[in-house]
Amino acid sequence: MLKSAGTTPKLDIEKIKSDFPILRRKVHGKRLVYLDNAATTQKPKQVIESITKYYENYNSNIHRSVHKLAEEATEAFESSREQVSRFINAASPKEIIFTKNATEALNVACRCISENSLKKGDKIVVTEMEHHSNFVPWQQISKRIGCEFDIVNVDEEGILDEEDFEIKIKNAKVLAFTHMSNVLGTINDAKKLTKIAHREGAIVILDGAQSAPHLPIDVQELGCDFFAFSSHKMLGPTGVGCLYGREHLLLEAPPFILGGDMIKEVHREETKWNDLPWKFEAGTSNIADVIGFGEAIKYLEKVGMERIKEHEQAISQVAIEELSKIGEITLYGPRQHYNRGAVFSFNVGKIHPHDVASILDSEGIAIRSGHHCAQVLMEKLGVQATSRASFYLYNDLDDVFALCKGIRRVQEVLS
Amino acid sequence: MLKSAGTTPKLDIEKIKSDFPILRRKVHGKRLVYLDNAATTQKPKQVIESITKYYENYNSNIHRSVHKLAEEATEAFESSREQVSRFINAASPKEIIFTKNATEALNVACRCISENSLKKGDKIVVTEMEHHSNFVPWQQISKRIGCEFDIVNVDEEGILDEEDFEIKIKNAKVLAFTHMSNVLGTINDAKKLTKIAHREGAIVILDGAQSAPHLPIDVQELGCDFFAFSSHKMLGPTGVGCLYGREHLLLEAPPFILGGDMIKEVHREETKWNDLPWKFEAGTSNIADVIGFGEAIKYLEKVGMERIKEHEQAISQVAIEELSKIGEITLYGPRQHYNRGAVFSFNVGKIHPHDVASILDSEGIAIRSGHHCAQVLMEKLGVQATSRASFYLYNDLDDVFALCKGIRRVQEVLS
Amino acid sequence: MSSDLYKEIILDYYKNPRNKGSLDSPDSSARDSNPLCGDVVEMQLKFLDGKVSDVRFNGDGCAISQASASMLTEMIKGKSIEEVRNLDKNTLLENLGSPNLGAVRIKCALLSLKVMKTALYQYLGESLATRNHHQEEEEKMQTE
Amino acid sequence: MSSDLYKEIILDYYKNPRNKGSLDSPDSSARDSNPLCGDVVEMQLKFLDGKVSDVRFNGDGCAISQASASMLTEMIKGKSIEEVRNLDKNTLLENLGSPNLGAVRIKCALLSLKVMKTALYQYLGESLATRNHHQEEEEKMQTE
Ligand SMILES: Cc1ncc(COP(=O)(O)O)c(C=O)c1O
Ligand SMILES: Cc1ncc(COP(=O)(O)O)c(C=O)c1O
Repeated sequence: MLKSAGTTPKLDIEKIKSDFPILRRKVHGKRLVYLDNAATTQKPKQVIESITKYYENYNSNIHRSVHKLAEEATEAFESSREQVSRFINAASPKEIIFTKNATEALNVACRCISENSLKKGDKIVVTEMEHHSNFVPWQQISKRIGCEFDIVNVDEEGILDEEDFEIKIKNAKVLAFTHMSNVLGTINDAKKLTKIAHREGAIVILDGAQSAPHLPIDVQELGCDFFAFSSHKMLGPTGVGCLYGREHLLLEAPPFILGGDMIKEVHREETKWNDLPWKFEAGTSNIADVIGFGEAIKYLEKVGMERIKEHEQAISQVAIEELSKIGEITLYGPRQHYNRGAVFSFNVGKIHPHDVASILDSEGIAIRSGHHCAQVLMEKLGVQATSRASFYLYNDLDDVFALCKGIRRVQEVLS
Repeated sequence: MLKSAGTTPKLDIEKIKSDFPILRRKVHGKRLVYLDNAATTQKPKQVIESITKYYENYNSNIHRSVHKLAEEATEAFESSREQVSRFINAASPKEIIFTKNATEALNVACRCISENSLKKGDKIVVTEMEHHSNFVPWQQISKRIGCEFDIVNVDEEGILDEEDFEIKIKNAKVLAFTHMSNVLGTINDAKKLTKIAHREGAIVILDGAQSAPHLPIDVQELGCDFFAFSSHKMLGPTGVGCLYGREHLLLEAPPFILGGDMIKEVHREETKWNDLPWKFEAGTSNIADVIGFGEAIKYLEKVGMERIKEHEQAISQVAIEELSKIGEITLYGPRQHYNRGAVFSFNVGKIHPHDVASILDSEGIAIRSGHHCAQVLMEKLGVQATSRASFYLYNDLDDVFALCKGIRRVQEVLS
Repeated sequence: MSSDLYKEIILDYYKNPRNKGSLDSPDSSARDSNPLCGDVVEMQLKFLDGKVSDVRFNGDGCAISQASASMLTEMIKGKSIEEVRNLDKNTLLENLGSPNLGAVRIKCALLSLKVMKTALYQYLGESLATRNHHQEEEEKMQTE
Repeated sequence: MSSDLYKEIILDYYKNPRNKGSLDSPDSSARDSNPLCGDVVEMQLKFLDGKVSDVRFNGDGCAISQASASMLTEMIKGKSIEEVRNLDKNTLLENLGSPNLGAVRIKCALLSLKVMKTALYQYLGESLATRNHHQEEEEKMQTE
């Protein structure tokens, strides 16, 4: 089937598919072709079972209790943290903070920086391809503090305009950008951009919600100061996100949510915060799902992130070819299959994306339509919405062909 | 077995026990006697299965997609919201905001009030029996804004000092208090206190983390302005909390976390927030666990909250009797079994609570030891820590007897 | 045909919209959008002798929202204000031939109804009533 | 005996603590607490000829933390600074007879070691080393 682009052996897709119970489901009597992975991914049975196993065998609150269940739960919970820490190569598990999703992670990062390091007139830089979760917090804090808020352009092909970046990054205090666009599939050269930003003295926040699921990540190599991502977009359960932050930045920062577990001592008049990472984890954590997230990462590591990346590049190559053959289609994002994610936004003539998605749905094909939480980018592309098909490790070329056939069917029905 | 205190038929404990897979587990070769319910409760198979069913059949991101899976997930998610809304008798599902735990819910409430309604010199009132999650946010916002921060006393028996309350509530702008103490089991007369506070013009935040699992709740009848609680303490999964807030207060308030889904429109310079309740639900929600929480509430409703309350009162009556018979035991909290929760904090002579918990654990009995996130109360009680046994619907008198026998064993080992 | 949602009737109204355009001097008009998918619908109404004497819609969006708007114009033209006021979502959905649109697409179908009612209540000067009605309508849609 | 954690040896040191109390003029002393359970341990050290010539502990807390502190005083008394410096947690845990205390209780057992090392490094004037060491030590405990 798929020819591997590199030298690593290709994925055993049939084996992988068989790990995902939902892929056996029929939708409207058709085989489910799930191409909404940029929104959320499906879960392998290993992850689902780890949650069941937790609730059936050792469900307990963590950290503070000394009984057996609590001990087992605490161990599993903290070993998920180590798993995550290794997965992105953080310097220490202390730098791994569990949140409820990538959005909360980005908000925590924004608070960390804004409370201690930002003042009126400072410059915050983002890009036109940001997800609302990495755009609105910076836009609003800029308003509140009175910062300059600059937005780096993307070009025709959906690639970051480097010249514009070089100009806007000058004297910036904060650079927040996405590692990979959830609309265009564009992968930004995070290491290079971070280096330039650091030269200007900026703190760098990398939105890894779309990259962590699809690329090998090494935060120390990338050099970013914060890195945010979500479990549910990488085979893990909903309800868990993660913020990596450099230890000294997290140490200096005020906590985000206040309450149980994030304190060391509470007195009538004052409170002492807990050590890292718990200072940022107030209240009862999402224990079951953090454990499930650890299991998801184990699964990804077993398959191999390098291989997943190559698999998706191979899919991209064919997808670009095949989609381009369809008449009246407008395809957004980079035209080269290498160094882009397998996320394809498109429009079919004047047909509304919701109609595209609905008719594809009736063929069993799940894609997304809308603004994809990237309205600033939509404005730039000059559209209200797009259709978006996004692939993952359990997709194959048959899914690409099914998509193309489905789009032709849409054209038939609506023209 | 249990004689029911009221007229409603008693619980079928054997049937209930059989719904909780973990109760079949052995700990150190002994039957698990789980008495750490105030920390987190166990989950019935109905809840666990609802999560598995979600991931195996209709896992999808919600609200924005038009495909079949998304539709099913959105429907299930929003119908959980209605379930919760009915459970506490909110005026509308719009007033139900899903958070990650009760702690986040209380922080959101604190933000709602503080950003719009608090200024220097205003008075915030809490009580000595608050959990850190309903204490630290108010303490810190008082410091930040320069509010007066008053703490209502509890008396010898762990009951709120009404005279002190009457004095301190005068001219207060905010009253935040717990419906039921997680240490003492004290149930506060929330309706009465709320009425007095409202007379003074205060906004009332009720911490329902311990009451929602154990008592029938009607927020309109109670009259509070905000009510916070946690799924994991009432048979539901970890990772979900809930904030009820009066619609007009939520409408006026700024959002808490910014990003995807909580916006209506994003432009380069400004952003329009989404309608309630989504304005407060940024990023991908904990879809699976919100659905699981709905299932937990269905389970509780089927058993009946009135019956659960009576069951626990019957346990309390025997527990107070039996525990009091043990030599050298100090029992905290109200001595009457009615109108108190089945939460018992105690100390055994000079034996450290951790030793009590560890030795009980070796007998298969899971209790908690420590300050229970209530250090201000510990200070008042004049102790560093207590042991705490807390009961729920699947516990019975055998568990009370096992606990007492275990405590005697602790005394043997350590004296 | 494979796509259950896209009944012949919807396709017909989508491809050959009736009453699309604008009126010279409408007595009332309203416009709203569906934030989730960007559908836009505008409605213009003219009244005579307690009846809707003329109506036009304009808009941009998915087949369902546009077909629904077009069909709605036909449903109300010539009807008494009382009748139009009592027109409910089920009638519209049944006319569209899609009573079970699902939680998401139903918003597309009902946008035109919401806009038309806004224009109507505006004409009647019942601004408060409109607001309440709106809220109810939205709630119903959301909890569908 | 049913409680595996509470070996005879721990119970013995708990019930009959050795070297509990304080020294007249210690060369160094330190105190720390375990925020999770409120255990408090204080250690006082005296040095002579490159050796720990005397040591006392004081404290309040669970049997394990107090037994561990008492036993530790015996383990280091008369030992060279080098030996004491190299003393690691495994040796202490083995001596306690509880190599598998579990993630939570292990903090109780190791509190005394942390306090003793703090006092030692303080005496040696290695404040930075102490800090680094501390961090490592804490991390090890947490990730146990
Ligand atoms: C690039 C990007 N950033 C942030 C997010 C927000 O992630 P979440 O919804 O899990 O908070 C998403 C996903 O929607 C995304 O694609
Ligand atoms: C009275 C009370 N309030 C608040 C909380 C906080 O709940 P959570 O840990 O779920 O945020 C708890 C539970 O620990 C509690 O007992």
